[in-house]
Amino acid sequence: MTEVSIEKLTKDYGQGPAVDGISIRIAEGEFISLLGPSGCGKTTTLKMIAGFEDATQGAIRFDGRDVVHVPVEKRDIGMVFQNYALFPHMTVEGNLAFGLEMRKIPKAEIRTRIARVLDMVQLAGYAERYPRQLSGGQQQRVALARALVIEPKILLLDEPLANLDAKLREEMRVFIRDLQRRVGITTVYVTHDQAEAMTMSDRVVVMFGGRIAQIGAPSDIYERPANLEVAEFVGQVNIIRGKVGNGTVSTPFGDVPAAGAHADGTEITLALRPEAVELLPLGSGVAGVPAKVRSSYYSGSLVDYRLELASGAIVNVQTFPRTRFADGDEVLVHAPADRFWPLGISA
Amino acid sequence: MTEVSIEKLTKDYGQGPAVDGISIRIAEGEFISLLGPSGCGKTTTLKMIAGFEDATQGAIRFDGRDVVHVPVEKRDIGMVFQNYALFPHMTVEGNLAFGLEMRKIPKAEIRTRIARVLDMVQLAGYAERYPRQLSGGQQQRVALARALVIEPKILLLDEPLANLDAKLREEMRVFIRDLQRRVGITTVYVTHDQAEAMTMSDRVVVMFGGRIAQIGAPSDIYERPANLEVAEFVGQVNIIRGKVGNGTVSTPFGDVPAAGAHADGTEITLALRPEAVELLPLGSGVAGVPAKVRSSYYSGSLVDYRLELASGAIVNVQTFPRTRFADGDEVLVHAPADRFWPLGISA
Amino acid sequence: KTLVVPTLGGVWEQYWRSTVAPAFTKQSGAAVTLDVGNGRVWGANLRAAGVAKPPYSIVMTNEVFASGLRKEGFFEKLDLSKLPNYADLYPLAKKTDGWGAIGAVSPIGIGYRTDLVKTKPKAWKDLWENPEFKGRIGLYNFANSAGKMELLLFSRIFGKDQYDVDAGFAALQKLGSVIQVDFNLSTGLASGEIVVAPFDFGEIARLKKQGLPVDCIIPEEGMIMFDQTINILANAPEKDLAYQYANFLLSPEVQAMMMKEFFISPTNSKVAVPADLKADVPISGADMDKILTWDWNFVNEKQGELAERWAKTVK
Amino acid sequence: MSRPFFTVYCLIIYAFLLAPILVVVGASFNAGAFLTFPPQGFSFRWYVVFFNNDVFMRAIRTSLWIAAVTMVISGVIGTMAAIFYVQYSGRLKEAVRVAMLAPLLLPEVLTAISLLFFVYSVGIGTQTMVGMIVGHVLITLPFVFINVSASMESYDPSWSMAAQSLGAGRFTRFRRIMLPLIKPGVIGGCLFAFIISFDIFTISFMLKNVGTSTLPIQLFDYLRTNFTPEAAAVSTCSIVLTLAVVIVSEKVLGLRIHRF
Amino acid sequence: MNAAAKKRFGPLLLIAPAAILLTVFLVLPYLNIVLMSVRMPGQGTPYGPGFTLANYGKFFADSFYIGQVVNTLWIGFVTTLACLVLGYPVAWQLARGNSAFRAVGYGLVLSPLLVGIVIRSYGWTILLGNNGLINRTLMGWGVIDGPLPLMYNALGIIIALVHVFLPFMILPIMSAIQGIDPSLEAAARSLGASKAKVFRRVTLPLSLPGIQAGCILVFVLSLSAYVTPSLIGGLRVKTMAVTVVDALIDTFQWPFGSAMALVLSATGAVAVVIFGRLTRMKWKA
Ligand SMILES: Nc1ncnc2c1ncn2[C@@H]1O[C@H](COP(=O)(O)OP(=O)(O)OP(=O)(O)O)[C@@H](O)[C@H]1O
Ligand SMILES: Nc1ncnc2c1ncn2[C@@H]1O[C@H](COP(=O)(O)OP(=O)(O)OP(=O)(O)O)[C@@H](O)[C@H]1O
Ligand SMILES: [Mg+2]
Ligand SMILES: [Mg+2]
Repeated sequence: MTEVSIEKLTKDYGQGPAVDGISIRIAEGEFISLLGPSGCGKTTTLKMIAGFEDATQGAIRFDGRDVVHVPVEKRDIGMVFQNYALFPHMTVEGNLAFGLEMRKIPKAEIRTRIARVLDMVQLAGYAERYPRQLSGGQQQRVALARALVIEPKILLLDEPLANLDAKLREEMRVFIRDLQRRVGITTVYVTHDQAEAMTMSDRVVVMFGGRIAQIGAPSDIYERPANLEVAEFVGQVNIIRGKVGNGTVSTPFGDVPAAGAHADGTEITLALRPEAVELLPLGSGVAGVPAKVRSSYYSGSLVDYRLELASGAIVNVQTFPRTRFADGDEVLVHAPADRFWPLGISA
Repeated sequence: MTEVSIEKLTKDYGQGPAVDGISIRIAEGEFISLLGPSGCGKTTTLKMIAGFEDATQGAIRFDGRDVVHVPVEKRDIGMVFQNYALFPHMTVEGNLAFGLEMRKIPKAEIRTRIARVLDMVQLAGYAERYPRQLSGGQQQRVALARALVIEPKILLLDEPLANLDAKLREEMRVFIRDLQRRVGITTVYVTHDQAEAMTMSDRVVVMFGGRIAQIGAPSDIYERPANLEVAEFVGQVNIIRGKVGNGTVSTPFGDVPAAGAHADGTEITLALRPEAVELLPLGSGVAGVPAKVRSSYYSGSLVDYRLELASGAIVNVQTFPRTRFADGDEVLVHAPADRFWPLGISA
Repeated sequence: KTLVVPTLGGVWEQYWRSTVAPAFTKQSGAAVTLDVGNGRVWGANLRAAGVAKPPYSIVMTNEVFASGLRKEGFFEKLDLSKLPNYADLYPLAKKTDGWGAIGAVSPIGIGYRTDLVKTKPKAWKDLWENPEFKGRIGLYNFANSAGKMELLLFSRIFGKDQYDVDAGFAALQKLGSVIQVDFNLSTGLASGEIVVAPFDFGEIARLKKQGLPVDCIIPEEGMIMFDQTINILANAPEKDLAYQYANFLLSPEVQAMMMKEFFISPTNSKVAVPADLKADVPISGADMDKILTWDWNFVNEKQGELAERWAKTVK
Repeated sequence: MSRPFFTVYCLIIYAFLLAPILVVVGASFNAGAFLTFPPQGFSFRWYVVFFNNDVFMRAIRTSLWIAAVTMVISGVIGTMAAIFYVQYSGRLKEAVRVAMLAPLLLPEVLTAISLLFFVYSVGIGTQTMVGMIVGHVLITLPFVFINVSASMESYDPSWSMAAQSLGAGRFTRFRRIMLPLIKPGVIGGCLFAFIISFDIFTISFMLKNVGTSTLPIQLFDYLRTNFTPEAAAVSTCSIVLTLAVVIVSEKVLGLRIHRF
Repeated sequence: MNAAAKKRFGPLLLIAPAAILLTVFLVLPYLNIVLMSVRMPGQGTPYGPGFTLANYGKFFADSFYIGQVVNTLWIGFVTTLACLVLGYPVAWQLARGNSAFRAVGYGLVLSPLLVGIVIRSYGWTILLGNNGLINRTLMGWGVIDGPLPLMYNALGIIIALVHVFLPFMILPIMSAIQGIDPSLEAAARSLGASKAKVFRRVTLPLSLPGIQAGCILVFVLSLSAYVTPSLIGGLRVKTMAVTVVDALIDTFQWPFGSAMALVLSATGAVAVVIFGRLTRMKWKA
């Protein structure tokens, strides 16, 4: 229920800017993810929004009002800290009750709300434990519950699911998203997990080295990354070289229509995601390029192959393990022309 | 270079067993992953192997020798703690040098080894920083580097990559695996990430509530899970009901050969992984069952669909987003008969 | 050979170190180890060590402490043949029947602030009668030997004799609140918290020299005194040296030296107080007989009871 | 509390801490012969007297030496005990604490007397400093114990575990990891031990060996009979000395740690 | 020693030196004192022949002594409380304030200990006496007619004790506050707690180990303080410690003095245990 707008925000801890002039406008009730490599300034950004760190430069506005002088506790935020920051001297229940007590919620309601949220994070029997008696993932869930139970106007989540397994993660995502939608909480979600950012967010902000590389809807980010760096960060990419001729680019995968006007003979690079490539057994009658399996990684639901084309180029391909190929197998690869996107002229 | 064998290991913190009689035999130089939901006893198991917690019952042997009375510092282990446990009063360099100094490595070599490992964890410029001046992911990498740089005989890693992004994670995995193979370190790796466990491990141990549910090679775990719980934990599963008749099971996807002898007319349940199902546009000429898209989640490289079959059954399907379907679209689904596995007789 | 010589600390040690000890060494050829302490410590040490193996050969302390230790058998009756100077002592210094010899006397009268008191005191009774003094009287507490003497003195003044302690306590009760001090009344007197108190003449002399407006009177009812009784341990490790040292202390030369340094009244009758010291050492010679003395056995035996009554009475 | 109010509050307390000391320091520069306040004129004469007084100088040397020895012994024993108390004492916690506090709970005089009897009964007597140093250690031990245990409570055992996993033995763990991280408590405890030992009167008085004397004893006796500003000068010097020690240790050792 | 024993008894080695020291030099010597406390009182000697419990009987039967116990405990309590209230903010400032001032502040905090007790009392007399600086100034301004009774009473004793015991409160609290992770305070604020609430609910409870240490130290020291009460109190205010010292070394009643001392110590120990129980930190292992 609060619009958060960040303008030219910069933070310097003394060794060069950790956050470097970022601007984002987060609409009321919007769910934004901050995605970026370790050390790119995600936590720092959250801390400035929360008010724990003063910005070196720039402004933060809630509903248009500059909040420089609004103390943290008046901002009505809920925050999950990357290191949890659970109160060691309070039980799980005490930790959860804290924010509610600050809001002067009646005792009885506190009790029911805690019971409900503990249920949601699957820690129903743990109310009386102290943080040191919990496992890492359990602590993280308490931290999450503590921020959510107060149903704040703004939610700042710093990798709140990093220590949970896929199943629990999935359930927590649904829980967070439901609550966020129901209450209409403006949310900034920091994660290192692209899939998580993609599935949960209205918009994704990709940051590198303290700057914003791209802001956009999840599919924009994945399918129309602003540059190679973003592309590589949100997924894997094959870099394919081709030569322009007759308005098409000839690549090892066949001809691809050239976007933009290039002089014939120009060498350009194209990008191709591994999962866009189809892998077929030799002689399956489909038009494909022959390749040889160099190595493969099995990860349960997916297999990653490293293939070598006749040209000697290496291509990564990701497929479901419906049909498996062994190292050294000869295969056919096929990539639809519309899955390539141009990166620029080769150096 | 050490064989670790665990026998009937139990740990009780006073509120019922956290680890409950587990036995594992880890070969020299083997890479084992502990996989299991939050709070299942992974950290506790590691701590017992390291020697930080005394087992309530059971024995731990290194190369056949009971190590109950071997103090931690004599066990030649390297450990990454879930909460990092970096020394707050030492710089990154100091943290990394510590273990090497304990091993009386000459100063000059310490310096080169630290430089090398810092390079590997991509923190080359951070040697002089204190832990409090690092981001969460950077701290985690220091913790990892600290354990690896000493090249111990046994490596115990407790979710060492939880706070890293996919790209870095990938690189770290390769780094860990390379070092582990090169030096031949017996490794126990705790993770909540199935894919990670699958790609890295020689064997995977799945734990639930302090007990071992299954031990096996990654593909065994994924493709021949010991029970539904394991199956659901290491990936997603569709539960399909079918009726036995004539040695086959008739399912909404068509007939599937029945494994084992069941009386005709018995209702049994089968499991099917979402990524095993193929999704095709209507009228693509392939034998498939018609279905309707109920909802879909886009996560960049993958799309998850919830489909409703004519029978009203719900099936989850995971595909690459090569062709996208909208909610409400009619599609065809096809699942090869050999991808089903039986779960038992329906209640 | 080395003699352990017990001494008080501070200026006393300083003087002993610089003057007395070297002089004795010169005379006897024996080395001296100075041991700083006071009656309480020496008493405790002797008792801890036992009668058979005392760490000292000679002890010089207040008669109160000495009489207790004497009764427990630590000291021997002085061998006067080894102590020629004993013969020259005033009778006051020989009151212990040859068991000890008083080596120094500091008579105690009434000290007061000349600037803060209009009517100067003449007698102990003035403490009760002069309203100017109310609440500003200093007294030694019972722990101090002077405190015990205060009680005995007041008992004598207001009752029959020193044994009539009921009268003494009644008088103390009537005195109202006083400022009790374990030692060092000078601080209170200097800061003006105390305007009148029992004071030894030597101390008043020192304060006066330091520029404080104070004076001292000899009360009509009589004076009390701090004494320093010399005792020889029965099982002294260096008995001969101890006698030599005792004799040295009692010699006219040393008595005169101490008089000049600390304004004590010399106990050796061969020492005359020079004119320039008369004001600071007002009591000497025959006047010393006027100093009141006490039956310490009575106090030592009833110590507990008297202390308790004192604690309950004096506020 | 608002910032300015808080600052003023703290300043008032510092003023309170300082008030009687300023009086003493002021008195030490008294030109007059008597310890009075306000002082009559300004001079260093009592400092000169003090520095030329070999009794005081000798006593100060003795006191410093004893305080240093006491600090080291108490520091080591008390720190070890505090570690035990916080990490291993389990259900005995309360009992261990009372036992460690016992030397303060029992009257110093009585401890002195009982120790005096003890040293004579075992034949040491007061021929050596053993008795006095033991007494000083007993009295200062609780201060080290209490201070170190207070900072041990916020020591995260996983730091020790990490060190252990890297191959550090007991002593190395203590020296390289724990000690630096509980430094404020150890330094505080040792400073207390030193200062208190320097100031102990009764125990020293009763148990000192024949022929030595400490500064408090000298001051005490000195003040019984002499009331010159020299005593204030002595005190002023010991304040200045200690302040110097504190400021140097802040520079060299750092009295604070940055954990977070 | 074999490995198994090492693991089990290793921790005990930590407490061994203290245990040995206390046993040999405190417990053993005190056996003598315990024995002494049941001896017959002596007549001009330290103790008489025979044994008796009368020394204890005398103590407990006399309201004079019981009153002193109450008085002593009361002074100890007030002193401790005052030290806590005055010391906490200073400790906080030393732990968290800017660094330029820290070393000086640290030195200032220690300064009361650096002045010998006698001199310090002299300083107080100058300030608090009837004729002292404060009273003279106030009278000079005409604020008061007669001197305020600041000395020679319990108030004076408490002022002087608080002064010299403040360091013992401040230092342990300071180390405890330094051990608090600031992100906990940040978390509390993110949950809507005002600075005051953060202090009350997070900082204060987490500094409890320091508070506990400081309070126990100050309380115990107040109980056994005797020089300050006797110098500043002008011996008008009776405290146990003063009476014990009197009995033991001044008036030489060893049996009764020992009995009183043991009662005083036991009282102190009980108070410490009760305080420890009341402030037990359940969240600690
Ligand atoms: N010190 C302790 N006291 C009591 N219970 C504890 C303690 N430590 C852990 N437990 C409990 O033991 C169980 C196992 O904990 P453990 O830390 O081994 O889990 P884990 O598998 O590492 O979980 P996660 O993935 O969340 O880190 C949990 O239920 C936890 O609550
Ligand atoms: N207190 C500090 N002092 C100095 N530098 C800091 C401090 N905190 C963070 N930094 C630096 O600022 C940069 C941004 O840190 P931040 O914590 O915002 O990263 P992050 O994006 O949250 O990373 P991660 O995913 O690893 O948690 C990092 O390079 C980090 O080293
Ligand atoms: Mg971060
Ligand atoms: Mg864990």
